[in-house]
Amino acid sequence: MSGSTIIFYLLAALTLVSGFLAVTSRMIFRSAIFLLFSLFGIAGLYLWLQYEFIFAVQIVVYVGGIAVLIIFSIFLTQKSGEELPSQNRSRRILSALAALAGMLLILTQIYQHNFVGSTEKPEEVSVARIGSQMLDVTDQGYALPFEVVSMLLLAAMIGCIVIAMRSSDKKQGST
Amino acid sequence: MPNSLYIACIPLLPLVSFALLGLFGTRVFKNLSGLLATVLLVVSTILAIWVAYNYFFHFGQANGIYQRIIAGQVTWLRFSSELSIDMGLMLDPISCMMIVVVSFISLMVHIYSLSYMKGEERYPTYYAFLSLFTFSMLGLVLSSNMFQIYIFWELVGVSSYLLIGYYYDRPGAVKASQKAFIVTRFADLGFLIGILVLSFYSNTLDFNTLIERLTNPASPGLKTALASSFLGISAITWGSVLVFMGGAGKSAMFPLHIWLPDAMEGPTPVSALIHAATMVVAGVYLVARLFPVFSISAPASLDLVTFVGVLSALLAALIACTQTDIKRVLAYSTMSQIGFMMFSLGVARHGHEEQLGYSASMFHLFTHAFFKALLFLCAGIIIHLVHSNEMNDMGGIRKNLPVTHICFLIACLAISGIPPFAGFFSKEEILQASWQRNKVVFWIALTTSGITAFYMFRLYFKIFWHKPLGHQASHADTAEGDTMIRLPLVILAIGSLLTGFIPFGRFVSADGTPVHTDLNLIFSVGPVLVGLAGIFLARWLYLNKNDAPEKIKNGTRALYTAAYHKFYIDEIYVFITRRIIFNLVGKPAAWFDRNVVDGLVNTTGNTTQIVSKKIKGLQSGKVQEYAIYFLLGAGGLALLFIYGWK
Amino acid sequence: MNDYLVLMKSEWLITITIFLLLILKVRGEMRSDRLLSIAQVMLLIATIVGFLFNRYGRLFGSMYYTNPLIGFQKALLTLATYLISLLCADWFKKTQHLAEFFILMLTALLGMFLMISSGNLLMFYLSLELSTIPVAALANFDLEKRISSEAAMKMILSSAFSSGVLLFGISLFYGATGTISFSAMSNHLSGEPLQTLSFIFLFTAFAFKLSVVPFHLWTADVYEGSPIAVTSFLSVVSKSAFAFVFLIAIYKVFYPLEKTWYWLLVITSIATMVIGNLFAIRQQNMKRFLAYSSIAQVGFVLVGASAGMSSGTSSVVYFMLIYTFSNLAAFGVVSIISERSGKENMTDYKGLSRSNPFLSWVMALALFSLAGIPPTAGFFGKLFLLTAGASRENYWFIVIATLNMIISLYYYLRVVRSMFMEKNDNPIQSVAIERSVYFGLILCGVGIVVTGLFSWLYQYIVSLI
Amino acid sequence: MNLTALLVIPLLTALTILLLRRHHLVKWTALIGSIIQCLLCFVLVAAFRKEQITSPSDFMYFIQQFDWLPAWNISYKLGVDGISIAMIMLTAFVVLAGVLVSWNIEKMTREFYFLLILLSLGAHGFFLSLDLFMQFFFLEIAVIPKYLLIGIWGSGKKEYSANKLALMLMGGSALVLVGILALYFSSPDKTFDIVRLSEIHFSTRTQRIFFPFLFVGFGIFTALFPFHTWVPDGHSSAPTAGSMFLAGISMKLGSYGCLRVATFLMPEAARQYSPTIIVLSCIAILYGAFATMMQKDLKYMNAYSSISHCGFILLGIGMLTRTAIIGSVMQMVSHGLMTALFFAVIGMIYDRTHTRMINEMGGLMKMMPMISTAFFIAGLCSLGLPGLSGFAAEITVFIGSWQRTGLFYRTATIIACMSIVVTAVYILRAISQTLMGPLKNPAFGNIKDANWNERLAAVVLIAGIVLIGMAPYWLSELVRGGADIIAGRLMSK
Amino acid sequence: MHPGLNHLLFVSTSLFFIGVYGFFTRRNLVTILMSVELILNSVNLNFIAFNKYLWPHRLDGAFFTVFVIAIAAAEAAVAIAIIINLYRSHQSIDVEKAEELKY
Repeated sequence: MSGSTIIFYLLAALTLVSGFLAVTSRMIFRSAIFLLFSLFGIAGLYLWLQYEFIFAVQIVVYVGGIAVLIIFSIFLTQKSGEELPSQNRSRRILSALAALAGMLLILTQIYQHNFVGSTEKPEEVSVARIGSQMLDVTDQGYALPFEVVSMLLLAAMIGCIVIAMRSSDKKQGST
Repeated sequence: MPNSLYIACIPLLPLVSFALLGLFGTRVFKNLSGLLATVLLVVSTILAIWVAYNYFFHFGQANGIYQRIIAGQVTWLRFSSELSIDMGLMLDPISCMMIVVVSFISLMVHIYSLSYMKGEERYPTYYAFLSLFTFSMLGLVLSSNMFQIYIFWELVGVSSYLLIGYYYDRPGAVKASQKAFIVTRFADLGFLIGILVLSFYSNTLDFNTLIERLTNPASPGLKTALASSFLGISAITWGSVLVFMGGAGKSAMFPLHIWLPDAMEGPTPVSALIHAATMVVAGVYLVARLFPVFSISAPASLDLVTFVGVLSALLAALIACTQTDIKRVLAYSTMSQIGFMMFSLGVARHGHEEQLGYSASMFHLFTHAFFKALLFLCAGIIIHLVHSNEMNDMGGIRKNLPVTHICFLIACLAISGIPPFAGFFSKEEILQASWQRNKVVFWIALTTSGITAFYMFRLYFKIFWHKPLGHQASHADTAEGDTMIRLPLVILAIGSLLTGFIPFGRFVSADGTPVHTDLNLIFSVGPVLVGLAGIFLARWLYLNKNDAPEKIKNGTRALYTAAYHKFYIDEIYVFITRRIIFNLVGKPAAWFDRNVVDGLVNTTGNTTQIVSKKIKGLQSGKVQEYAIYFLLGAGGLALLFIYGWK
Repeated sequence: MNDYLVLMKSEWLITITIFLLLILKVRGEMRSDRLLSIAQVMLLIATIVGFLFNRYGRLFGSMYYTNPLIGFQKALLTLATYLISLLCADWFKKTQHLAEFFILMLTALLGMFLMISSGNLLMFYLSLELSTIPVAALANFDLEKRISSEAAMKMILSSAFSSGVLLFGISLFYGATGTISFSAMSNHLSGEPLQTLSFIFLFTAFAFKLSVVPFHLWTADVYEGSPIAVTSFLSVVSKSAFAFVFLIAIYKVFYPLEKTWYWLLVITSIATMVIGNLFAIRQQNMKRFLAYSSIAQVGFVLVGASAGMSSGTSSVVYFMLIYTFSNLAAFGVVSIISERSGKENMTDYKGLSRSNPFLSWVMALALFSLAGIPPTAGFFGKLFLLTAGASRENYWFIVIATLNMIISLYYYLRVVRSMFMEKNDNPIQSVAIERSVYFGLILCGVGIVVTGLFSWLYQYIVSLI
Repeated sequence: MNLTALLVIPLLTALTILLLRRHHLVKWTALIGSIIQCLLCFVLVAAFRKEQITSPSDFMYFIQQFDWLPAWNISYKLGVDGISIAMIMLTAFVVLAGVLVSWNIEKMTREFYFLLILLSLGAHGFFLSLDLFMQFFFLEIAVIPKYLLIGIWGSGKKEYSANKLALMLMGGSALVLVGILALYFSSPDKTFDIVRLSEIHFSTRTQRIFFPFLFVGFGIFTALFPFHTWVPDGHSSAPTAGSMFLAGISMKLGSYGCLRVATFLMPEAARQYSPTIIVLSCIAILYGAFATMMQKDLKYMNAYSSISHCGFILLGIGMLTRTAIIGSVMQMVSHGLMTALFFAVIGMIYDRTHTRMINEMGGLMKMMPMISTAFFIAGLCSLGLPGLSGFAAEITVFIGSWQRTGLFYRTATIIACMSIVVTAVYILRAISQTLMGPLKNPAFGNIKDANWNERLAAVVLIAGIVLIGMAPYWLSELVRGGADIIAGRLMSK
Repeated sequence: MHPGLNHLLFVSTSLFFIGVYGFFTRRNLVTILMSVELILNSVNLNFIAFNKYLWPHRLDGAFFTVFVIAIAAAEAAVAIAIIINLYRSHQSIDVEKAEELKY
């Protein structure tokens, strides 16, 4: 068993276990931390697969951005230390069964499938290459998606501003 | 041969008067309505007599045989190249005889009504309906086509309905009119199906062709008709019997007679015209019209005719003895007399030797029209005087109504078959014909004619003698009115006296050849004696008030009660209609429709609603459940398509 | 370079509008009705331009492609948005965030444009999100209403879940075929189980957006809670766009899986019609009612879509056009009534024909069109869907569809009945109708009547295919 | 003769009505429009007769065709034969009478007349069109106005009735639609054209499966048992003109469809299903009649009697013989006129007495002889009195039915014949209880007879009834050509 | 055994369903959002794995991942804004408290 194998299993275990804890923990803050670990685990897997750029993006956007956002919102909406109310048992069992069944179905299909990869020469994964492809408009270029995402981020920003920053002069509360 | 236009005018003139009076009667003509109708009818009558005269004496015969002549024909409705309803005018001995009778009696009634109905609110309407009836009846007798006769048959029925219900605000009249129509309609159902049967095998509706095809043993139609049978009876017999059913309904034969007594709710002149002289004999006429088919191809049906005729004659006579409403007595007597005509037809057969019954029947029809119309018109006068139909309210009014009295007596003698009055001759022939063919029929007929004499004179004595005039009318009263009323009486009385001497058999017979009717004096003795016996019995019982009738009544309690209640036939009908048709068919049908059929429709709707309510939980408002359904849906579809859909 | 201008003209116009509004907003103090009219004018221009100069073309290395039909569809979407901007004027004038609203709505519209033009799964996914996330934000624009935020929450969570499933499906496709480009992918499709599985995952995303049972559950809640302009947008524009993409997907990309998608369509279409109808029957809230009715309508769309390329596309596009007019007219009336009287319940509509005959007749017309009653265009729309569906000669399917038409007629008539036949002690007062709303309603009404009777429109669509 | 004119007139009338504001203008427009339409129909008959002489054996006359939706092979195709001309005449008459009868409508007059004329447009279009799609279009056009007419201007439990009617009729047309689509896709060149379709022999299987769709679908319009329950409720709740239209024309749409589409295009299946049709129509005839007997409401009575009478139509179609088909068409016309008259009269009575319950009336003849006469005529026509149209039609059906030999068919015919007695029972009962007898309610003592408009309406319808009744020849000859072709196709294979 | 594609797919699938399970069972909206993030991450892992092991000749998978991450950020931002707004009106971010819209 090589070192790389061990690292893989460790990373996989980290991802899955902390992911599982993230969705089951009764303490919301802990949940968030487990999520962070899980995201780290994923990032680690990217690195293990030698996709350094993706690893970087994962760390920056997820760990640096989303997780912080989540934690921030937890602070906004929750008194820390409070236990989360638990879902009723039948729902939990049903959900677990549904999830397991789904997993079984997909895994069966995946394992039964005979994946045939390409035999062409692998493309090198360098940041420079990714960068130039990102802004290219030719066959391998991703300029359009890039613009789409930027529009989306703009829209999301505007939306967030309107929704979250409700003008303070209005009376708060429900109608 | 006269121009067919003239012949067509005979029925069309009354139609014109109907149209004029119907559309403008109440506005324009008002009291002149009667006059208008009468004048037009006079023309019609003259034409009818003229045509009949010409037919019998000039153009009717070919080689000594009276022919069926089609004087004109228009296609009215075509079904297929063969089958069509053609409105035509057919002249033959019986139709010529009938147009005379109908137009003449109708004219009498028209004249009589001029003053009798004066002052009635719906005077124009009355004449309009009367004209409609006259038109229909004339059309009926002139029909050249099976369906044409059916059409006029129905029209006659409806005009009878309208006239019976003339006093529409009297519940009794309304009921009676309804009953008359429905009962005859029921009979017409048979007639209609009979037409369908006969026309199917003969593939024609034209009388001439139909009779030709259904009597000629070589024709393919007759062969199939004889060969195909239902319930063991050949199709042609079925057809004939069903047609006869129609005739029996209109002619008030047992058991379809129940409408006739009730029909007396109509104005009395109407009863005279429709329910005594003309319409009710349409059934006899119908059988006579199809006589060759009946007798040659379906002799069994003639036996039925005989049976029904005899039974009706006897039953009606018995019932008549017990009734106290004078119009009802007359109605039953009509029924009885038509029974005579019917069985007389029934005992006849096509062919030279045996067709006496046919001529006799027609003869009786002819004479009966006169004296029965006369009786009714007299009854009308009597009723006007007494303001009641009840025999018991009358008595001793011969002084008040001298003319009526004489006329009534003449008519009674005629109907009783006392020579030399008209009834004697025709009834004599009938008895002779039945004697020749069937002794049982003869004996029953003889008895019945005795009973006839009895109840007629019972009527006569109770009205004109019996007891002094009651408080209803004083001696000075006379309701005989003006000449317009008396004139028809006198004319009809003369008719009742003289028509018997017409050598009827010479003109009217089944196959067109003259029938020799020797008046067999020896044979006549019996019937006349029986008639006289009846008269004397009536005189003994009713000339003066005594308690003999009561005794007899008590002595024959059961028979009397049964006869008094018309042998409970009405009750049976009521039972069938109310209990069975209404309660067991109509109500369940209506219920079934509202509850089951409609219920099913509503249930479909309600079920949808209920299901909709039941599944509302699917949309629980919980977004996580939505996601669960989402995943299950996706997974389910995936499973289905991966594993289940090879 | 010219290609980029002409082929993407609709996108450009919308983008320009977005930025114009953004700039105006940032510069401040412009009155909202001025903003609204600017938006309306821009949309009108975009609509008109959208119908012109449509031709074939590919850009960005086949990530973007367009053809006359796609151009036409974009124009229709713009038209629908334009109509919304007219019809919901009452609500727009009340909101403080008009510019933001339009920015988000137009962004979503832009997303839809890109989506129907997308040439690979990445573009498809991105533009799908572009057309969804802003709408989720929009759903919350009735900031004071509890149900508005609930609706937004339900929408964003559901769509996040749905896009998770979609992404999983895409990733499996990618794994199985090695490409995300549509044109390349269809060569690799062989109907292996994994492909079926991933196709079904992909299908759920469409199903979710189109509110196909059982992926429809968010629809009614979101429709009811959102501002009416958003509801209209979701139920008309979004649905129309997704239906169109769906057609492209199944006919052009997943054609090799025809047997799968045909039966998938049959099953889900029946489920959709039945469930949509059964739920619609018992609704009281007009928006919710229209939500279910639009679910049921989607069932019919699927009937048409099951036909296959030519008749399927033409009948669905045609139907969506008619549906746009009809549904927007209905929503327009609901919007006016709800803004002016605050009433959204069907029972409140009793006796409406007395106080507001014009609105009632427009509503009736719209509902008849939705129910497929001639001479309204809905009749033709629905009939062509059914005819197209019947071309497979799978008649029991058509029988079920027609039976569902009857159920749907029942509940549409329910509204008509309360407007015209029932009495009300406390009827809705006569409401004043703004000019733009009036214009919008007339436009819809004319659309409802004319689109069907004049056949050239349908012929035109056919000619585009 | 340009058949489009027959569609343009109602369309123009309807649009004009929509633009007018003043009530009396609306009424007069409607009246003038329907009179023009009526006159146009006479012109059509004249032109048809002339055309028939020059080319006696054509299938359709005055054919007009434009492409409408080439993508689906849908064309605007009009054409007439005797049968459709008869139906068009009927429509024109009934609509004219309906416009006259509704003269006193106060509530939403404009909308009322608009819908009424729209209905007539639908009916005319249905009878004129030779393209199944177009026919279906017009068939459906005629449904919703009925719903609104009943629901808005009706009485009683109108909402329920209107709903039921609309749903059941739409159900019927849904079935029709499936049948039409099946025909379309089974035809080799994918056509909706009736003329083209009639030249095609569909496979036995197709016919067997889809004939019921078409027949039952159209049958629902014609009150085919057991799909008739919309009839009593719908008719009784509708306003007078609505009932007239429903019973007079709308039910004929169905029977015409049964004949022209179902039976004609799928002759083999028609032969196969003939016994079923006959059984159902016999049930309708007798059962309808018996149910009628028990009704207490005049409108219900007439509605049930319509079920019974329409049974004759279906019986005639089911018997498949030429004469029966002629009879069936004649019955369509006759029943249309007669029942319209009946409903008109019932409406007039209701306007005056404010009741439709038979047992609450009595002796009305004294107060309103004119209306009573119309009532009498309608009743007598209903029970098949010779001289009025009902007789000729029923007799033709009977004769035609009798031409089918075999015990089963014979029995069916006899059963159908039996209804003439039952009909007499309930008609006479109604007449006697409402018009005759002593005046029951003194409040009715001072009601007035018919107005000019009512009188005119009655006269129009009575004229039709009497005309056909007196001279049925022209009607039977008018439809003979069309019936010949249909029957020929039924007999051919 | 050296970990290969199947191992990675196992990890991603498991993570996906862990996320799904969380989505189904958590009541707190923020935690539901966290589950969504897990789901998206699992998908990203799929893309990368496929790209690496099967289709290394092009970077489609990697790019997809990048864009998904970006979308996830935007989605999370909007979701959190909505959640905050919901919190304002409901005083809670329990999903079961926001069930007014139903049936």
